[in-house]
Amino acid sequence: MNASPFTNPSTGAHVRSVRSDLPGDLMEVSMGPHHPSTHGVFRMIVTLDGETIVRLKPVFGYLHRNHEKLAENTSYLGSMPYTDRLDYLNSMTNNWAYARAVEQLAGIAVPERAEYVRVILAELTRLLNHTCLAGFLMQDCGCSGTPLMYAFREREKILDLFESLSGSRMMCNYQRFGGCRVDPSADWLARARQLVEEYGPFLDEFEALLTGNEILLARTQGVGRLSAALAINAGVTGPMLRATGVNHDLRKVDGYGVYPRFQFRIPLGEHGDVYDRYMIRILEMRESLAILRQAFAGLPAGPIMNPAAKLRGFRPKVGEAYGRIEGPKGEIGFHLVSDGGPNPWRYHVRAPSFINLTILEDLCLGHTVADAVIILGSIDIVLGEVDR
Amino acid sequence: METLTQLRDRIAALFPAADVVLATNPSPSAQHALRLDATHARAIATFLRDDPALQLDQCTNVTGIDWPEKEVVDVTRTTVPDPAGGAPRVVEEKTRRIEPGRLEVVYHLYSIALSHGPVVLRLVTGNRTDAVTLPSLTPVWRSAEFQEREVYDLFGIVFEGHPDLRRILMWDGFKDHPMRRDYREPDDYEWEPTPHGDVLAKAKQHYPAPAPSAPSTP
Amino acid sequence: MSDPTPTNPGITETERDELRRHGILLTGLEELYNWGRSHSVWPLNFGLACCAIEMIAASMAKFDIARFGSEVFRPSPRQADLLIVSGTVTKKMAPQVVRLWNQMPEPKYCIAMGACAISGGPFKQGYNVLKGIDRFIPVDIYIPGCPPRPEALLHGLVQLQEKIRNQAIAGPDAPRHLQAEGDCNCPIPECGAHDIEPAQNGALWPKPPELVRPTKS
Amino acid sequence: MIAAALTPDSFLERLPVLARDTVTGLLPESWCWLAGSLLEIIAILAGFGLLFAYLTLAERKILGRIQNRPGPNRTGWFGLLQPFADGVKALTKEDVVPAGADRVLHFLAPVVLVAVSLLGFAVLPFGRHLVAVELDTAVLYFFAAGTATELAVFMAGWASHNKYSLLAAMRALAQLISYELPLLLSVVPVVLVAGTLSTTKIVAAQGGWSLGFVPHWHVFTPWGAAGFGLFMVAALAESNRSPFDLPEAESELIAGHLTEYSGFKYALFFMAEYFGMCALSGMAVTLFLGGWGAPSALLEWIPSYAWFTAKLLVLLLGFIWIRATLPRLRLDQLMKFAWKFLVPLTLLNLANAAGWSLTAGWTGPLQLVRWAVALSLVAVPFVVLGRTLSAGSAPRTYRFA
Repeated sequence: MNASPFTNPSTGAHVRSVRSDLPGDLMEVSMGPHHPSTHGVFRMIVTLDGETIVRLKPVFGYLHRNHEKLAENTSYLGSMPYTDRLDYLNSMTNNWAYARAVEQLAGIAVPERAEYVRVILAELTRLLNHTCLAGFLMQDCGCSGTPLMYAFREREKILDLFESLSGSRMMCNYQRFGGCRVDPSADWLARARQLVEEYGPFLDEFEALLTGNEILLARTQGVGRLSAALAINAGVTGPMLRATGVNHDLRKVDGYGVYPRFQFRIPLGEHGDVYDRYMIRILEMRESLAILRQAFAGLPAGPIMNPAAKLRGFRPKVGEAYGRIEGPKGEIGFHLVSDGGPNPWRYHVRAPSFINLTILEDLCLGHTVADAVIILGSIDIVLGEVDR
Repeated sequence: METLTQLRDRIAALFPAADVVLATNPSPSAQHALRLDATHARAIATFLRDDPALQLDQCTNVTGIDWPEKEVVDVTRTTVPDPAGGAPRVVEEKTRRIEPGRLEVVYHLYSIALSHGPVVLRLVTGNRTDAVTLPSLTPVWRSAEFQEREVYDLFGIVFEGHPDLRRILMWDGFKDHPMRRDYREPDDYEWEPTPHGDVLAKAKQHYPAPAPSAPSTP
Repeated sequence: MSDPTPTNPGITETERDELRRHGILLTGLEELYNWGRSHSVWPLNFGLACCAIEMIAASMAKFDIARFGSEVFRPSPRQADLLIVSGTVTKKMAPQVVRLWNQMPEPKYCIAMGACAISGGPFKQGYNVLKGIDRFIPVDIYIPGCPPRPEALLHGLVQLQEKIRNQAIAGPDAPRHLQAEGDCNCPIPECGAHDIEPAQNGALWPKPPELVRPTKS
Repeated sequence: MIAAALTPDSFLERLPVLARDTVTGLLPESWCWLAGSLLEIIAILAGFGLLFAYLTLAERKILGRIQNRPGPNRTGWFGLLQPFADGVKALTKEDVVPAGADRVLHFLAPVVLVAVSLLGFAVLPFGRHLVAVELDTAVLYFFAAGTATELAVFMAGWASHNKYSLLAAMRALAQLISYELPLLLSVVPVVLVAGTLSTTKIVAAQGGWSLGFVPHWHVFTPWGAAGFGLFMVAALAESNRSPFDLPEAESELIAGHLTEYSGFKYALFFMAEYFGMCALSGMAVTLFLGGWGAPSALLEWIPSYAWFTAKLLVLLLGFIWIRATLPRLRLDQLMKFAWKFLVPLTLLNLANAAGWSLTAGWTGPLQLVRWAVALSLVAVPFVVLGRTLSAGSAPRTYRFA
């Protein structure tokens, strides 16, 4: 590439020349922060041999909006709306993870009805997230929007439910320490039940459109293989870990909330490639539907908030807690350190997408640019959570 | 799983030179921690990962915590018998001391193989200015790679043995460590008409107090 | 007192409307130009944060921005007309946003979508958060909300179309790119040791005067 | 009277020719040829220009319908003025040339692309009397002209001084080399059977009906159907349409070779893509679908150019439909598909066509044998090669814990 136009940038063009320390005819391409397939403002500096990736360095921080610093300057309750904006597709599970961490820190009990409602909302969120992910992944594969449109059609239905419950489509700010903010009405529950009944046929339609597609199989199978050992060591969690065959789901392992009362299965992959990650999510959605049906059936009456829980002027005792739940993207955890004051002394988010990105380079090496895009898509990142 | 005290004793037996302290957590979560010294931290971490009874194969979470220098008041209560023969008096003696500032890294370990956890590890730096080097646990758990970079970026803790210790969230030319408690953010904050709490405090810092002769606006 | 800007002596607005009702279209260059560019506003396929999801939702089946001819989300700034700043602009990202703006060819428009893009929003107190993208690039439409609903974005788009339609292409109110000494490029800030430098584009965002705090007397 | 007006050579049929002759008749004899050619050029430019405008709208509308949404409907009645708004916008948009770009090539690339993709229309018989240039080697000319389009894409990619564009240019060249071969080879059987390279003669060879309602179109023979399918797949790749739109691959290379093009230059690229699509579809109609011929003798009274247009639109709809449905291939898979699947199939199809024309005289039960052999020569390689190509990838079953 010595005669390429990039070796002699005599003008002020923004194209950087081929780096001198790269051997042979390598080209360095900066994908992002503005790129259609980096799911926001993520950036990868990719070194290419032809179209094969020989080095890939992710660059973070383009959406680093100081979530933790802000949380340390505001009250415990004041951070709840900020958690909505971490992984802005799944505000309900973020809320729950944070509420759970605070409940562990201060030892607050949660009424049974609230635990059921949390499960219902978390599983709806999982449906929402996995549906959107499947749509975005197909978009990355080069579909002209059709699967994404179908996915968002379903997303809107779930968002309508969230909106009628919490008042906001995306930023629900619904969970509280020791319960939930409002009690879902019987009408709401009936609508949610109907949505769950209609979701199965939608999944069938979606799968009929995509799962057996020859091009999709060729594009995703064998691409971005991840071994179980590396996945565990690199802290990979969620569907991505289960796609490698590791049976690890916090809903079973920790058995938090009322999850031990429900019958559901954990789908496991064996190749750990993009197709497995896609299929594990599709199968998980079907299991979520099963959980939702059981949760609707078993929802008890009772208070939605623990009356002893204090929200305003809440000052937990000195100590710390790490609370985690199984979010749609993996283990989402909050590490809180209290010094006895009204604000947390330290507030840290264990963001699943951020840590799942650790092995991005390992997955992409030897693949082409086109593969890197779908590998990134299959990891399922949301930049609000990666950069916080 | 064995209790943390048993684990501490086992580590102390295996690494006699190591200084392992059990840091208790008074909150209801009761997630107690082991405070390791920097020199043996990586060896102990490797042991924790490979020991067949523990198999802490997943390092889930890595956090930094900043503890700036602070004044603590120790209250010692002594019971002084009343010379007059009455009930003994309790005398409170207050001593002030300066607790030196330090930076702390917290690792949360879990075992996927055996489904137990968390075991919390803590590493503490000497101070907040020059002795901020700690051993990196990235060679033991790959998951610490980005998280230690983040701690380095935001707190300024230097991890020795980290394969690629660069800033991760802030840009490369940035000089400060913004998650430290004494970080002063840039002055680009304009006054808002409805100040409350912190906003008001900042406005007071940024804009001069009205001169005595200036007519006050309603 | 005569009107300093004489109206077109040929035909009045009411006469034109009357003719239009009878099926006769009278149009001038200005109207054609504004009609064309207002009905073909192609946004840049550029998402920053939470609002980007709502921007995507606006282009999806339920809301369908395509009805207004704007579903052509171009990934390259060279073909885009509209920069929707959809989300928090961090200081690390600000130079890239300004660069994207500069890379877009004129006529171009900017929508600041959401509280963060307008002023920093809930993250305003963050050390790495830009307090409003209008410190660096000229914004045509502000859409409040956190995040704004897709309907709000559509409303913003319709407002933008109206703004374009009513723009005179000559005179002092002419769009930026049609003015003789108009400079369409904004200086790109750089990431410095403690902050981005400069902290604002002085031509667009004059540093507010030193305010005197009102006191309770 | 009515019957006379509706014969194959009716007034309606000859209307375009008559219009041309009326105009040229006003001019001196020596100017006739020049004026006639000019008129044809104008007609093609205007016709396909308008078709381009409404194809973009149709694509947006049809994509919208497939995706459960209305599509553009606010500009004019039912959004019918949308393409013109886009046109006005594109014409008046600032033209940006990157600082490091090769200015001459950057300008030339879209111009060359449009010019070259227009050349193909010259030899397409749009109707019984409607062909701009009567060439004996029309098919050869068509593909020679078409090859140059990828060269223009390469020019654009190189001149843009952008890494994404360069990658797109490399992809475009690889695609050109891979797909030119199956495209040409899928045409050779037609030439072989028809015995001519002239497009008008190929259309004429497909005239007539069996049993009065089965037209003698090539697509109704085993080799013709296979050839048509292969040709359309290769045509998708040649016109850089999904799922072979690798040079433009939006999700990977921003906009590929178009990344640095703005305003009208970008519109020219867009136009060229649609022209290429139209030209290749027109060629497919000519070669396999009987050109301007009516599908039944009873429908012959409808002018031939209407039939051509109808068939063309059906094929274009296919292009749009495929775009709305399929994901994109990867570059190596694209080439594997071309070399390991399309090329062998086209070669076998050539042999098949040769056998078909050798056994033209067989009648009676032999006719059945002829059909059986030809069909198996199409189906068996298709299944075998397809199985080999997709070996190792199949839907999986999963275990649960």
